[in-house]
Amino acid sequence: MEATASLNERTEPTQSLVARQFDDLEQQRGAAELGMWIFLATEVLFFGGLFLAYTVFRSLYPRDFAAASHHTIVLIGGMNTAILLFSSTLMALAVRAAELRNQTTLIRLLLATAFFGIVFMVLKGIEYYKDWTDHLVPVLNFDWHSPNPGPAQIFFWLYFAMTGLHAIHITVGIFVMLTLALMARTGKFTTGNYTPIEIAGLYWHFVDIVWIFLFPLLYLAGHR
Amino acid sequence: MNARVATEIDIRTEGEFARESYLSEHTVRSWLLTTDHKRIGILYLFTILIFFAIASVAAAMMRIELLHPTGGLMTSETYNKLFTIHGTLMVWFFLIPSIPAVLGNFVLPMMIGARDVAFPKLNLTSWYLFVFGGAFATWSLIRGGVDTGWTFYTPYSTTYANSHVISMAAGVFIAGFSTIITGMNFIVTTHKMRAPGLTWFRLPLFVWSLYATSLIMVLATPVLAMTLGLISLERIWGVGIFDPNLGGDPILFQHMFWFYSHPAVYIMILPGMGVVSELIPCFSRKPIFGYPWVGCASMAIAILGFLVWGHHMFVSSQSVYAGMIFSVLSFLVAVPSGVKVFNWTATLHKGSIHFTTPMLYALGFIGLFVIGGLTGLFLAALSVDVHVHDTYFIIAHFHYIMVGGMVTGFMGGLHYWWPKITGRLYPEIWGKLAALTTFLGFNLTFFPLFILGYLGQPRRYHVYPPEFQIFHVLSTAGASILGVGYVMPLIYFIWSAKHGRAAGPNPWRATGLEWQTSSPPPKHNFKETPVVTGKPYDYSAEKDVDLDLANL
Amino acid sequence: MDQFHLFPPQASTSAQEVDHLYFTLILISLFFITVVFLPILYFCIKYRRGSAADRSNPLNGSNLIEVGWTTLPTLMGLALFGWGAVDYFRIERKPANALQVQVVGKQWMWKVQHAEGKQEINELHIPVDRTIALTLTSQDVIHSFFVPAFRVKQDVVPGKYTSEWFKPTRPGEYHIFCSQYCGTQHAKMIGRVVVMQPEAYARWLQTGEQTESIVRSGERLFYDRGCSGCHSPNSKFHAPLLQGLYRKPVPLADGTMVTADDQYLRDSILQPAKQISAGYDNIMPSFSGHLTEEEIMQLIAYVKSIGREESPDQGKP
Amino acid sequence: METTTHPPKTYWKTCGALMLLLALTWTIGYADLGLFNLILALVIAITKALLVALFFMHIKSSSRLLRLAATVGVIWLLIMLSLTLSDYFTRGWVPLNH
Ligand code: HEA
Ligand code: HEA
Ligand code: HEC
Ligand code: CUA
Ligand SMILES: [Cu+2]
Repeated sequence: MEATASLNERTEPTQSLVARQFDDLEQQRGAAELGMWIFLATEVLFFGGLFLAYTVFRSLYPRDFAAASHHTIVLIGGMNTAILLFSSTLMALAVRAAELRNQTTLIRLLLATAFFGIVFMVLKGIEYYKDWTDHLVPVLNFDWHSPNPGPAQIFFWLYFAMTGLHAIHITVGIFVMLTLALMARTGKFTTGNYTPIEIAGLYWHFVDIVWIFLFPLLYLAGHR
Repeated sequence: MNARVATEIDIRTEGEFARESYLSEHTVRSWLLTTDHKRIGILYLFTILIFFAIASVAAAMMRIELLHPTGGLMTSETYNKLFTIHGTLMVWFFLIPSIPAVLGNFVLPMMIGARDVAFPKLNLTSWYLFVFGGAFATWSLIRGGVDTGWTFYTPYSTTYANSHVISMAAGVFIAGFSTIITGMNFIVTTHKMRAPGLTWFRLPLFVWSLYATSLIMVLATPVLAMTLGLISLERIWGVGIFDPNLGGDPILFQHMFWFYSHPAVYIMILPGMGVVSELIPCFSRKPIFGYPWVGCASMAIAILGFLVWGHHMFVSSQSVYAGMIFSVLSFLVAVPSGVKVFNWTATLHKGSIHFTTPMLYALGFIGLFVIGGLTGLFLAALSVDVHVHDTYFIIAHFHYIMVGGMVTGFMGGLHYWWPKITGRLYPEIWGKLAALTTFLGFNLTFFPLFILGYLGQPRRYHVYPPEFQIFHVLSTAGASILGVGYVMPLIYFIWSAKHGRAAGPNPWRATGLEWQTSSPPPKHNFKETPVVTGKPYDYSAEKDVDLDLANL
Repeated sequence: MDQFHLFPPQASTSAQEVDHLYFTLILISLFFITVVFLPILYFCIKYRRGSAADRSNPLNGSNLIEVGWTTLPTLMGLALFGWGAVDYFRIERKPANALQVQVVGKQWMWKVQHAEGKQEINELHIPVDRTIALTLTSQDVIHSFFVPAFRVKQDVVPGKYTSEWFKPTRPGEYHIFCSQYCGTQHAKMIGRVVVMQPEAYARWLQTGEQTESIVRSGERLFYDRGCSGCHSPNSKFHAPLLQGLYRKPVPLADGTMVTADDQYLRDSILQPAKQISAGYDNIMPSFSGHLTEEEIMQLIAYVKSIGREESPDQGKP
Repeated sequence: METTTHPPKTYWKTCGALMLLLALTWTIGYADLGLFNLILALVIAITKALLVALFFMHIKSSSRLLRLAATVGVIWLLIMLSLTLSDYFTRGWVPLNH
């Protein structure tokens, strides 16, 4: 049996960054990247269940959905879209900073990304509070002036489920960014192995994309 | 793969390989914190066997209850809980992880010449998630069980059932993530970690089938997770998306459930097909016939399998036209399965066939899978399905595939790789006896159910009109033989792990890379990363080898 | 133990159709079983280890063969699909002139009402050689109305109307099963169909208490529940007249058109806001929860019955 | 090693385009265009998502494998949506049997 002695051939300085099952950093990075993209594909289908329900019910009850959507706060939804798009830009720059081994910029950008995530959550919180006082929360205090509130309640249930699931993702993202920022202080990501930053970036952009669809579907369905 | 095998590897003495194999460490800690894919495979093996045992006992109790038309052994609640437990545990806690998570975890990295899977820590996490999910499922059993059937149809499951639906749904939900992680790991491992020279069309077919399976795991399971999540929230809050009284739609649930569950049935057969594709060439001492066709058939099944879920809903009030789309696609998905079967058959031509235990299981697989698959065509044919939907015909169809096919494939694979896993041989004669017993017991258990189903016996009935009794009695008789057939390997496997004869690195003189290292394999699989220079299943040099069966 | 059967009785027109396809499928299965199992058996014997068979020049693949055994099953599959689909289409389409029977499923019984008003539980008496159309709904979970002797089955879904038809060809008694799992007593949600000669059926209709016809009950409800307060020519509310409505296209307020079928009528009563007729306001109250499934069916039968009369023009904008 | 460094200008341009599209979709949301409201909203959303994927997530410069992985989830979502809707949209079509 011929053999490449790759196991014993690790002479690069980056050696310690490579996990035992990989041959080199490149293989490791490729694996992590592919793994993340596959994870994102599962995420698409996870959210997909809700998007399917939304599509079906919107096609069954177009009028109720438009009427219900009218009660969402477009201003907050729109601002939040802008915020996420902006934070995504910062995140992309953070990956670049890591790649250029620029530690200070990296930390700053990670913190900024997290900050905008937090702003998003605060605005979302305000909106949820308004929804509560407007009696729009299904089951708990839903009060809809129509003889047949079911479809509107379904709209709001989907609204809360979709934005809620999205908010959970944002929260996770914020913690990831903060942790990465902390870890970046040791210089961990600026020695050539910036894979974790890149992976986290993919995640953050994905969460952004989900919101890009939620905004028109939930907020703009009824404002004419 | 290149043909130089066994003989070139230094066959160590027992004491020597015992010292440095992956099994050398014995502490509990070394098992619970392991990131070695081989050990994780073994952890999975033990876990799924526990669930198989529980679910089998449930099956045995159902079969005994069904001996008499008026039942009498148990209340209807109990029976309903039994088939639910049986179905959920068998599907999610036994069959789905069976070949992928046990055998796949164990051999996939070795087959491609890797030191481990791409994400070993995630791999361990996946096992913990599985155990955690299993704990929820068990908890729901302890608290009294669930009575919705494994399909959780709404609005029964959301509004009317008074059993522990949420904890069961949570269990399946969590176990689902363990499946997703396994799938992710396999896909990345296969893409990124193949040994030098191991191109896609040199991969063993088991790897192809696991790759196709993983695709389904990754793309279908999240939808199940969402669906079960919605069911649980519906039960808690009753918002009504599946409740027609509140404007919801129970049929939507069925779409979501089957979008996952039909592809999932291919999670429950593709790995078995993969195993058979290893066994048939090995014991015919011949390359597999039509290698690229068999490999691509796996992918075709995985992809087409996503397009047919509505065939479970032909009488659900789904649109007639949608029914037709799903029906025609169901016929098409059967074609690649046929291609596989024909290629296996052709492989035997001019082979030198050894009737070892794994080979018996492989042949059993083909026979039973073909019957199960062909009866699937009855169900895909719209007008016939109207009659047989939700009858014992369905029960017979899927047991033929899942038990006759996949479980048989699992047993075949387990016997085939057992020498690799433990370094020891099981008693061949007992192996053959068990294979024959399961085959006979199986047919007696499930063949009568086809007739019963066409007669109109609905499923999930614990009492039934007396004219159906004869078939139920036959089936129960078969089940007791089948049960014996499953208990036998359990006994001799345990025995052989300690007392079996040492197997040596390659008792079957097989060509796969996993056979080119010692048995049991060392911790990092290979002393040196192997290089692949040729096609798989190249038995040309080993054609006339006579595996000394008496000694095996 | 009763007689030993391998096939259920054939007691309806579609039973024959289904059985024909079934037997064909069995034949096709036998064909494939032969072409797979016989070679396996033959090879296993001929090429067993150590046998003296000729093993020179084995074939390891051939695209021609592969294409062949891919095409053949594809074509057979498409043919089988076509056959099944044609029959299915016939089974699923509601016949126009049939004896109407209303069936409501609930945990765990079948409630049946004939057009003449006669009601029964877990039994269905019908005349032979007449086309029978069932309108089915459930008041709780999903059930499924299954008569093996007729080879028909239809899920009975809460919140919607499904239909099932058959034309019995042989007098006798046959099983009704609920084949969709519906909870604890699912296995006991069974009954029987009694297929009778027409005269016997007519006599059976006369037995027991005299009942008013389903349409008559519906008419009474129409007045008792206040429908007529709005839906009548001299009402002070602006509401559509329902004469001639059934099976007609209805223009909706959002510009679309729907056909006024059973499901539409049902939704109009229970969820009036879902589809508003063009030119009217959404003032009709929802009767959801105020009417039983049987009463809704009766009301609809009434609205359908007035469909045939000439509809006066007043009331329509 | 494959590198992903892109000039910051690309990112800022993408960001600008995204903001413009946001403004556009927001405005259109208030106009009554009938069915086109939905169609335009989706077209814009898809464009935005593409921009993020192509530039921020570097799909534009990625290997074929990653592009495939990125699209496969979406394709499968479309399968789920379209086949399910094939049921909902054709339900009332069956004519009477005469
Ligand atoms: C491992 C599991 C598994 C597998 C692989 C399959 C494979 C198939 N299944 Fe099955 N099925 C189940 C598990 C499985 N099924 C389960 C669990 C249920 C019930 C769920 C429930 O309700 O609880 C079910 C139910 C089910 C239904 C719904 C029935 C109903 O509820 O009314 C249908 C309908 O079309 C169906 C069809 C098929 C088809 C066409 C295949 C095909 O893939 C089979 C393909 C194989 C062959 C056809 C044999 C080999 C081919 C040849 C020899 C060539 C000749 C071929 C042609 C002429 C085309 N199955
Ligand atoms: C996925 C894998 C799987 C496996 C391996 C099995 C294995 C078996 N299954 Fe099951 N089965 C399902 C999946 C599976 N099943 C599913 C998904 C359903 C649908 C559930 C639902 O409707 O929701 C189902 C439903 C189902 C039913 C229909 C219940 C109903 O609708 O009323 C029956 C009835 O006979 C049955 C029987 C069996 C038997 C006899 C075995 C045998 O293979 C088991 C063999 C093992 C033993 C028999 C036990 C060990 C032996 C002993 C303890 C010795 C003593 C035994 C006796 C005296 C009998 N199964
Ligand atoms: C308060 C007045 C009112 C009462 C009471 C009322 N309806 Fe209506 N109904 C209306 C109006 C107004 C419309 C048209 C707007 C709409 O489609 O909702 C209508 C529409 C309908 C339609 C659809 C007709 C079409 O042309 O599309 C049906 C069917 C119907 N009603 C049946 C009933 C029945 C049955 C009852 C009694 C159980 C009833 N209505 C009670 C006012 C009423
Ligand atoms: Cu009603 Cu089962
Ligand atoms: Cu299926």
